[in-house]
Amino acid sequence: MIKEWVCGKPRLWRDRPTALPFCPGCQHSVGVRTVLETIEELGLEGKTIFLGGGGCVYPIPTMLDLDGMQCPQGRASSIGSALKRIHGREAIIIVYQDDNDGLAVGTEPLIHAALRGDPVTVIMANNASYGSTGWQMAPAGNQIIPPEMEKPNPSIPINIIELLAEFEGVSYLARGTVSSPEDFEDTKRYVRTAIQKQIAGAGFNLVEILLACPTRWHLTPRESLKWIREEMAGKLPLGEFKGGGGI
Amino acid sequence: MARKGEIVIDEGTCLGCGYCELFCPKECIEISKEKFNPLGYPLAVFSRPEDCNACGSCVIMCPQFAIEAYLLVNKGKGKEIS
Amino acid sequence: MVEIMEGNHALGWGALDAGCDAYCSYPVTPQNEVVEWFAREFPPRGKIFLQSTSEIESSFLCMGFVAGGARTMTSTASPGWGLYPEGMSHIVAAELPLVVALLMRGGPGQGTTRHSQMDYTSATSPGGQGGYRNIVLAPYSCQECYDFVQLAFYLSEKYRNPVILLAEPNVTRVLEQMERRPLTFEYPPDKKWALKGKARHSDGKSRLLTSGYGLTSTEEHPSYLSYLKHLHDKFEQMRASEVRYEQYEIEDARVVLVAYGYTARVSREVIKQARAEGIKAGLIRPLTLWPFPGEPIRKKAEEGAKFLVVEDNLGEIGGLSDDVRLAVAGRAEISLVTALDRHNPGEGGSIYPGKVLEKLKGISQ
Amino acid sequence: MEQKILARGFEAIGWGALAADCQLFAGCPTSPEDEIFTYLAQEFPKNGRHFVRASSEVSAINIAYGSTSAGGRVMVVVASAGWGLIQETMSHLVNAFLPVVVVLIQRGGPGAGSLRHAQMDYLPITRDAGQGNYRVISLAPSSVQETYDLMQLAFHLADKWRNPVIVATDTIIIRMMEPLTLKTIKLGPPLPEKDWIVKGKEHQTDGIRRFISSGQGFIPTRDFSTYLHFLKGLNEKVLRMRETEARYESYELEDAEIVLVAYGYSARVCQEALMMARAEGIKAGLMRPVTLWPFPGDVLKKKALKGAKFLTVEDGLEGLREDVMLAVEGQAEIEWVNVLDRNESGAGGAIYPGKVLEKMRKLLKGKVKVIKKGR
Repeated sequence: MIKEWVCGKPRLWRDRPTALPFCPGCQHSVGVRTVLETIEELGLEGKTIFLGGGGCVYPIPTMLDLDGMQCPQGRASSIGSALKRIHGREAIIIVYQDDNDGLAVGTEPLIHAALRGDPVTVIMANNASYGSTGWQMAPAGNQIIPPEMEKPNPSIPINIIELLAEFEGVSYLARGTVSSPEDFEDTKRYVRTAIQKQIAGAGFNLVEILLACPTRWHLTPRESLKWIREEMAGKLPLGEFKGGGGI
Repeated sequence: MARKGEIVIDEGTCLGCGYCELFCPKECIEISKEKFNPLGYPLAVFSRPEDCNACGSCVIMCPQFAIEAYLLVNKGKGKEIS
Repeated sequence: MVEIMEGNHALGWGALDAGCDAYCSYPVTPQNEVVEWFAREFPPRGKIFLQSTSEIESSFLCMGFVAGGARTMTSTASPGWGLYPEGMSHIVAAELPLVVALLMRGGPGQGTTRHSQMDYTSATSPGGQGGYRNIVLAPYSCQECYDFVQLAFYLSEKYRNPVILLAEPNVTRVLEQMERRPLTFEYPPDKKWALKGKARHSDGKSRLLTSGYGLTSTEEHPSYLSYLKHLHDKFEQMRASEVRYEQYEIEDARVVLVAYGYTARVSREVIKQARAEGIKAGLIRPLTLWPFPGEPIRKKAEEGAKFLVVEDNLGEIGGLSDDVRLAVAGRAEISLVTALDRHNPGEGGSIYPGKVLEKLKGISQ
Repeated sequence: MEQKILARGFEAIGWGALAADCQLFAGCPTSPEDEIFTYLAQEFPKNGRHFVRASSEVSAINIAYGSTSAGGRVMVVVASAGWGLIQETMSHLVNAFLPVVVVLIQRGGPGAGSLRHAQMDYLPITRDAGQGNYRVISLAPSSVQETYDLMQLAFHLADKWRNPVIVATDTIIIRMMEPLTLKTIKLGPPLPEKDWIVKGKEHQTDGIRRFISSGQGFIPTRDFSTYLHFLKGLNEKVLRMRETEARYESYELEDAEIVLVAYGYSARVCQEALMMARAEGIKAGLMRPVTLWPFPGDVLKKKALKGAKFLTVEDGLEGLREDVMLAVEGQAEIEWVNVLDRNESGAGGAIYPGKVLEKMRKLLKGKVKVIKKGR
């Protein structure tokens, strides 16, 4: 009998002696897996530049065997736009931002990268919280955060897909979750389409991934996934919203 | 003959979140009540290996990348076992 | 071949001759002519011109350009300069080269639309977090704008640290003769640290850039303290070997003027008039405002000369006068000609030779 | 009877702001100031005050600009990473003569730096970090009680001079827990009523419109007609602040042959080193600036003329040393303990009293390179 390897830790993820710096049940690493597997399948690892934002995603670039940068809070999409202009088709730019990073201080870079139509792929990992900074509420999570959090100044959660849908420079917008293997495959398909749009130079593309953050939501990992499907996906609907169905 | 699979869980990195137990279609994995890692998190255990067909659901849902899945085949380029 | 040109455009030609690949900035009076030059000249040459949405964005877009290995320049004026410190601090932290041209306008706040010399301190002892330093060059003519911008590109890549060109609009807007002769420098061979994609590096290994060395350790800087030691040594190295200054009629000078930019041109006129009236006056003009040329000033102080600092700002509360005070270290008397001595109260007021000569006579009795 | 509680540094900031009747807090969650954020989110709405979570430090300081124009006392809390974003509006606040209290929590720098303590922002705090020439009073607490007191002083000085005031604390001071006596301190004569605030013409007592501008000098305003008139007014205000608002604490300075100069938590390290030195018979003293600007340099000049030597202790690359050199004007030797003298190389390292004592011994024996050259 032969033991043949099927799947496991993504090849582009460097070995590390201890547990990842993420809380139990945090799905940031699952969101990154969708990106890493797609890059491996499309054979782009030699051309990819991975830009990580601030907050919980800050240590991710140090753990990848890809050219990468730990960008200042909220500025990853600006730095990505600039890198894309220098390297053009030679490089694939992936911006992996937490929603506290991309939708708070990072709104100006995000919106204007979309307005300019810079062909970069932004993965907006939305867990509705500030994560390592102290788990305050992030702009995408204000009203839809689990009920028992009293909210000093509730504001409408930013639906980034609606915000960017009208811009001409935006070629692809989709939102998925990783709260089940089927959702994982859907989201991976969205990420793949987004990267193919970037290869074709078709303009700015963004995939929002709704992720569990059990620690901030004060829910168990299981309840968090159920909560995403029932509550979060209710206010932030899933699917492809612009430029779906291939290039 | 049906696909025969096997998984290896790295106990140094598993934090017992329970996603693998939730999503294994054949309920082969269980969060143990006795085994804990040094930080005190309960560990996932490959409790019922007989039904595993290495579908990889547990692998892709594991946030700690702690699970490796293997297929048990008669020949092939994999590692020779007993 | 001698040409007639304004300093704003000389900055552009200098950047071009230094091999600048990318320019990104946000238009703000009085540096709009620099932006217009790059918008006109860079795209047809296949180089990158990008107008950003704010000065914060300019600094971080430039951080992206330099992270990719492009030779990059940005320019701004005082009101925009207040938004640069965060970006500058991150660029210094990630050890990336960048050239920043800063045209000074009356401040603080919205300030005026005309010249001043009020950003000396925020350029030489920077406003961003972390207590870092940048080399600051101060051109005072069209020719020097052309030469210094090329020197700035070289120094920024030699030390992997931003370099600031500090000038006033009444210097860079004046049409003057200049000669476009590119300068050559020994640039470091290649940018092994730049991000291009793993496969495009000679050794095929992936690169990581970060501006958080207290949170991340890399091969180059394994610990936070080794990183800070490296930064400290880099700044000391700049202090030791990058000081540049010029002296005019200094040997027998009893009264030494210290000035840069347009007030240095005013001071050169004052020296002529003073010597005609028998007063032995000289000028020390720092070309690098940081590292500051304290040595020649200390030497003249030990010879018993008096000092007159001519700077178009609130001289009492620091800037050039603080640096002169540090260099003189109590051994000589320092008087000031400041923005309060301008010839008219409007925004267009300037320090004129007559006023400086009057003060000079006062202290040389 | 005053209430005495056990409180942490960031709570003292909250209590101090409430004692000074602060009406609005604006901030954006950035480590390490997130605890203040969470604490004020509970306390301010409970006491009928505004708690505004801004999307970034830029919008936080501009929210403060707007709300101080309406007259209420206003505070903003920023950490070092984000400090660079508020400099433009700080300069605008100075031009418009608007009072705001900015609490800076210093952390390792530059850039994202580290999440731990440091004192690396001395120069941007004490000099004009934004555009144009100006100065801003900056207060440096070194205990929980002093944080509480200096918060009240900061609001008073901001309103008195119609200028921003910085309270420069750091990750250690805000996380320490110490006894805190809650009492509103008396801060001199009552301040004049703010007749310059904007609230709609009909609400103005004299019915005349009010106009706030950060382009004073560029356009004529009620207080200043031309640019030079404005510069004279600003210059005179800064010089009066410099003369009258310098504050410091001194410990055994009278017969000190070695004068330690340190602020914040480094000053507490020096107090320990002071005791060890005195035990060894070294005549050492400590000058702790409570106001970083205006820098209390005169007391150092007097000691320098009496032949004292100086040792600046600062958990940063450089900054405090420059002010000591300016104050002493070359009359004395200055040795230096900085972040590179920390006990271990991680971000959590610290300067220990033993190191300070070691440098004191070397300074006494004169085996030290004398810092004479410029910056």
